[in-house]
Amino acid sequence: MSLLDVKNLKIYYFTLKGVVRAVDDVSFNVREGEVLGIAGESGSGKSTLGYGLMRLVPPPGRIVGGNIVVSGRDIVSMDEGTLRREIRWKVISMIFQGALNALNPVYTIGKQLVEPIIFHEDVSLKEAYERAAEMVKLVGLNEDVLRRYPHELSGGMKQRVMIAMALILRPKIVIADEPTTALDVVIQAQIMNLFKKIKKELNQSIIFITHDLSLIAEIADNVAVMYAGKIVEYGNSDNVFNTPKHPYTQGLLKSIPRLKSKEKLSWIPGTPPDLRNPPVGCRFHPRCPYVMDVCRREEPPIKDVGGNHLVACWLY
Amino acid sequence: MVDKILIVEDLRKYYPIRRSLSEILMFKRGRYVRAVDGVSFYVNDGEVYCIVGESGCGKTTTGRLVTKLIEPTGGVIRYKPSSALARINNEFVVGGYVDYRRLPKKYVKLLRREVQIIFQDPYGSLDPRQTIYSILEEPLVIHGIGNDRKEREELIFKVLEDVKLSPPEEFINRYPHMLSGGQRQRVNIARALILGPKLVVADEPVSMLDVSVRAEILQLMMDLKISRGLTYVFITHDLAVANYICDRVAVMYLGKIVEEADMLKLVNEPLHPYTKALISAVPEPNPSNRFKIREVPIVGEVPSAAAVPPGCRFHPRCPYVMDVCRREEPPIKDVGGNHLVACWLY
Amino acid sequence: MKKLLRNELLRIFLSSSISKIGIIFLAIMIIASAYVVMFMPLDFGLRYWNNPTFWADYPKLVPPEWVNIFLGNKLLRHTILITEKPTLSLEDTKQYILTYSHDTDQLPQTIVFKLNNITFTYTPIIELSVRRPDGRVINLLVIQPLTSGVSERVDLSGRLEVAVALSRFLKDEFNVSISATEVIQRKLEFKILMGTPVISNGYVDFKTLRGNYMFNVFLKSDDPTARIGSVEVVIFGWCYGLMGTDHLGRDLSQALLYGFPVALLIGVVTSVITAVVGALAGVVSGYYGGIVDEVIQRLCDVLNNIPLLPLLIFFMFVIRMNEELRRTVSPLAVIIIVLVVFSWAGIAIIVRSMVLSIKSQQFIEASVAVGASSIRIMFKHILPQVAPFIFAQMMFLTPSAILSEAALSLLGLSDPSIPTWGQILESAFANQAMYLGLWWWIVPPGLLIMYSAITFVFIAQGLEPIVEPRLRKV
Amino acid sequence: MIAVLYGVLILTGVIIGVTGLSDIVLYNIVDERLRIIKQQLAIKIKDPEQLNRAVEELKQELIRAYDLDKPWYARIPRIIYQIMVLDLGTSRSTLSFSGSNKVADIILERIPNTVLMVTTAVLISSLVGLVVGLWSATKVGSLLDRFTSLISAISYSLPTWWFGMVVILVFAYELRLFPSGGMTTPGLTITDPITRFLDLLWHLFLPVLTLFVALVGSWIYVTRSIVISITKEDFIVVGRAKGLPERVIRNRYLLRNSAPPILTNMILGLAGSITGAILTEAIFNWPGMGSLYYNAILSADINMILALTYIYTLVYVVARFILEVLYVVLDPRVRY
Repeated sequence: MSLLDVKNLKIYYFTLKGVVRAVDDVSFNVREGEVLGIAGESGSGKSTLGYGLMRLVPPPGRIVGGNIVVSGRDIVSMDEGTLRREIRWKVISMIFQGALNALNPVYTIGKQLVEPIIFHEDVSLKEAYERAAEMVKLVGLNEDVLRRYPHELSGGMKQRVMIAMALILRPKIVIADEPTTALDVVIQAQIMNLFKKIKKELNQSIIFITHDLSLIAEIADNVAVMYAGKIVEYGNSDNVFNTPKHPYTQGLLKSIPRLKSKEKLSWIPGTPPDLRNPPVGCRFHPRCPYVMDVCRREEPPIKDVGGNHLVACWLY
Repeated sequence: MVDKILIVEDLRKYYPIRRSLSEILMFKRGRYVRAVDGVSFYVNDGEVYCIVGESGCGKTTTGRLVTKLIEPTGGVIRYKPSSALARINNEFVVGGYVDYRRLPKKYVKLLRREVQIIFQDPYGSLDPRQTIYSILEEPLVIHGIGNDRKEREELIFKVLEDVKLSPPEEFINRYPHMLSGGQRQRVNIARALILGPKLVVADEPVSMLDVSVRAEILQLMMDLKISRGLTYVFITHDLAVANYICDRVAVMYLGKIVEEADMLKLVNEPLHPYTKALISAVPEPNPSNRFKIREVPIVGEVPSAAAVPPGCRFHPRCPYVMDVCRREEPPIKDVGGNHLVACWLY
Repeated sequence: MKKLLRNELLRIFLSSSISKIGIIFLAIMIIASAYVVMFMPLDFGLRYWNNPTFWADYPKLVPPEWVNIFLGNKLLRHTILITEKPTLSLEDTKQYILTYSHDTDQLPQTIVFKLNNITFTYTPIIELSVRRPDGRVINLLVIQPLTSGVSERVDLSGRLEVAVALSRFLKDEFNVSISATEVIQRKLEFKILMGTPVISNGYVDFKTLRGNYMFNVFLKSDDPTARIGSVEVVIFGWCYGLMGTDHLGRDLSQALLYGFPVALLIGVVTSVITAVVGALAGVVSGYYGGIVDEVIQRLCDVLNNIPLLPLLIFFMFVIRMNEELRRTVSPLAVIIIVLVVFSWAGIAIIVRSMVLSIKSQQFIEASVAVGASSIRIMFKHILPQVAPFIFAQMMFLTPSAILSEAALSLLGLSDPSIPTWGQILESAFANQAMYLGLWWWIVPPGLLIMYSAITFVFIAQGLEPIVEPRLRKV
Repeated sequence: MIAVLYGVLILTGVIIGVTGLSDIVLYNIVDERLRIIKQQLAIKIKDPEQLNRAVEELKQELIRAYDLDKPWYARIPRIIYQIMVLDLGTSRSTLSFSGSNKVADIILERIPNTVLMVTTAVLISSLVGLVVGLWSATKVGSLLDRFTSLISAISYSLPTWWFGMVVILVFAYELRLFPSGGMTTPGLTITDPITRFLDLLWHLFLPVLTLFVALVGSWIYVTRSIVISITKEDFIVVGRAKGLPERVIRNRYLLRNSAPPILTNMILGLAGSITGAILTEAIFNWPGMGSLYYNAILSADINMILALTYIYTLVYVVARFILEVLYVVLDPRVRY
């Protein structure tokens, strides 16, 4: 049974210079205990999608269509109060990219960890602190960080705190938006290990958003590849990584430098489109090596090529 | 035997930390951030020498020192000039090398024509208020290259073609914010190359770019290296990127080189525990990885360069730490085949 | 292309209505100032404003004429009747008749006869009389000018001969006796002259007589050369002009208008100099760092920790105390200099911090790497980045300069030879206008100070999205 | 901070010296002392010529004692010393309420009055500014927000003292609701403290209203921009994502993080208002330092002007000092 069902989600930014279709008609779902990786380069709309799932798209952005159904309830049409009380952090929580600034600088870590418990559950402060201590230990930190201020922690520790905070209410789904981008490679590996541990031990559903396909391969069961506001390929990790179908996914995978091989790298020529007026037809067609006439005219529908492997491309 | 184009010996750069009033009153000694703390290496003519390390290890400072953007606290940098500099044959060109310390200020400009730098940030490295044309014209104007606008325009067009921003007419009048990240990085490269340098320091030139254009820029740099006979000092935090472009690689940790070897050798037979950790931490696009935990043998995080641990500076995180590591700093040692390592294990 | 970028900023600037209003306000200020520069004498202050005789024929302390719109024409208008040629010219008498129609119950403050440039060979006799609407004639007084070429100014109020004539008129025509001294003491001149007595409960009251009054001047002489250059009768009303008058009868509208270029000058000159000094100091301090930075920053600290107003007062006072300085330096210049000296530090501190962050950006380093000189980097790369901020600061400095000058004026420490809005308020305050309800003396100058200040505040607010891109509407 | 204080002092000393003011002041002191001595001597020495000679001798002695025979820069240390020990000379024009003509006595007596008026106004206006600024910062671009920025623009451009005159015109002259000036009703002899207090409040109303209107705009503006800059911080989004009620976001996230810069402004505002209220005090004839300053200027009372300029500067510098201390308390990031 799927925990999260996103259907035809559209998130547009209404700027003075025109409408930016940051997320345009995106559908996917996440099952219990599953990790969905959302991959995309800068400007593909992946972060907007992450904020959209919490209904926290910053203005002038707005969800203009579609549904986000979490355990049977659509949060797009939900009123703000219910959403706040019953969904946010309780059912969906989020780990933010800029862990450096995501913590309130004037309160101790403990206070901030306890805060959601106090506001969402009827628990005594002592019990809340006990739970916070437990969670802090789970993410590999010493209990005494509870008494410290954010500026006293290193980047890696702050990210662990953020993860602990996201898990503190044991939500059904955690969205992790580029959780390791600002970190060094050794710390990144440690954090990735932590994610694996959480996934395994807590059977936690995670939506892992990143530009780095290698990281997605490290953790995700399913992958959605986004390009210019749309999901162009979606399927099981093994399928997507081993037999990529969409020319964009193929190009992307071939462009990743690897440590253990000296195979020649390739790249995708051209630049991503301006989402204020995306190209007609398939949005990838100006950069596609297999471009056909139909690609310039019509948008390809998303199609199952077997084994729940979906591709939006006229080649299939 | 290839010539060494750059020789660096015991290079040090310390930044004083501003003491607070109470510290001054308590007569505490001034402290320093030891950004680069005794680094020695050389670069062969025509090779790509990589410096790899995590943030704060001093790799960027080393790059700045080599380009003479900042002055070292101590140590020697010697560069083998090719043209104009070599012709001024007096006390500061000794044995065919220019010693940075002895180079008079008025000749620094000549050095700039030969040693250039490509910056990391494709957004911050171009003046947002200048067109591509004026950005590329600036070096020419400063060095008095080209007699008139037409001549300079030809040079600018040529370099834009070289970095594959064509047709150039389409780009010269644009502002940086009208270009994509990859295009900006090409402008960045073009600016470094327009003066015809021999040695180019590339400071993380692809780390802020999208994956799909990274390879393209790397390839461009390799092509330019051949067509223009360049030597690169390539600074990166990403071993996988280094793997594609480097001939020799040095791993830096807290201001020191801990290991240096040919690229292939370093990846396949890393010796220093830190290098091993770095290599094991690199993620790979292999979905079967999701079922296993990556063994990263080291713990904790890099300490601040203002409080370098005594002895081997890596010892607090090292899984093989011994007593000697806590006491004494390991010397850098050749273990054979130009493979240098600074560790008491060897 | 460069134009495009500029247009972009202009578009952002003009996208807010507040900046549009600011621009319109500024345009009005500039037009008013241009009018003054072109059509008013530049030495207006010395030649007219501070010269009481120039304002002798203006009513004192009266509100503007337009208040009649709200009061239903209750207030008597100030009227000047004038003639140059005699109406009737007989052999031995030249008669000048000036007709005045009085249609309110209010009596004038006073009536003044002005006989300008009386020329003669033998001394003539000049008789002044009034013919009232009811046909009664009052012979007011007789003058014999002493020398040829003099002008006579006869104020009917408080003049004994007139009082005597009025007292007699009252006795003769209405059989009411009020002595001449009492007429003067009780200021009954115009009640008698322009009214009919009504007696009720033993008290004498007067009812104003409406209709045409004829003011007659008879020049009696058989000397054919005797003549009066011009005859004027000034009926001092109870309202005047667009903005009313002050205690000296000065037409406030003129000084208010004259204040526009002065305010603009003080504001703009101060802010431009301050911005230039502050920007240069900030850029140099931030770019070079080291000892230069340390010195400039410590100086800024000191200057920034000194409250402006007391020091301004102090300095102006020093100038006033020192005879030599007072003669050589214009107080206005001192105000500007002191404002500059104590305001540049604020700009320098912020510009410095901006320069520090710009300096750390890679494109500056890139310029160094290609061999650019410090001067080139400062002027070509750094200054253009901080320019919009400096401009916005200039806009904020302008009103504070205008307000500071006004404050000093109130303390009487400004330049008296150049009338400003602040000085109008100073004389209003000194003459206790607010306790006397003389609102037209207080409200307009203050509103204009506020107007000129708010013009620049609006422009500064409109500039905010350009300076602080985070506030920009996307 | 201490260095700044010294800097200000030295600067004042130099200004006083170079403009010749110190000569005037010191000669005043010398003349004053000579007058007293002459009176005393006149009792003993009857011969006028001898008396004059004695006085002249004394005068030379005093001139030497006050270093008046030396150039001004030699005297700066002395001037600074005098200022530091509050040996500020005597006033020509004013007496203290208790009859002293010592400048220090007069000023010390007036300080509480100024502080009473200014702190009341600053407290009220900062409170209102805080609430309105916070409110409009959470609704950027709304009608209310635009209205408040208009209000703050007007308030910024308003000459305070002029507004005081208008307020007197309206409330004291037209409506006759409040007294036009002063601090107490003259001739009020009732010693009942409640009546006295109400009388004080009645007199306080107009000046405080004036200062309030002049100050509140910048309060709104400053609060608004501080809060807006904090609204853009990541941790606010995190707070929202955590599903915390808006009230909690506002109080614990926005307000708490805005507190240090807002407090900075509050203290500086207080110091600034004390100096800025000079003209307001003059307009309302409030017996504080401001009207003292005004009268001193009108009567060219040099000692008084010097002393008051110094005191005003001191207030400002001390406020800055307090601020640095307070900042450490409020912001955990600056605690080392």
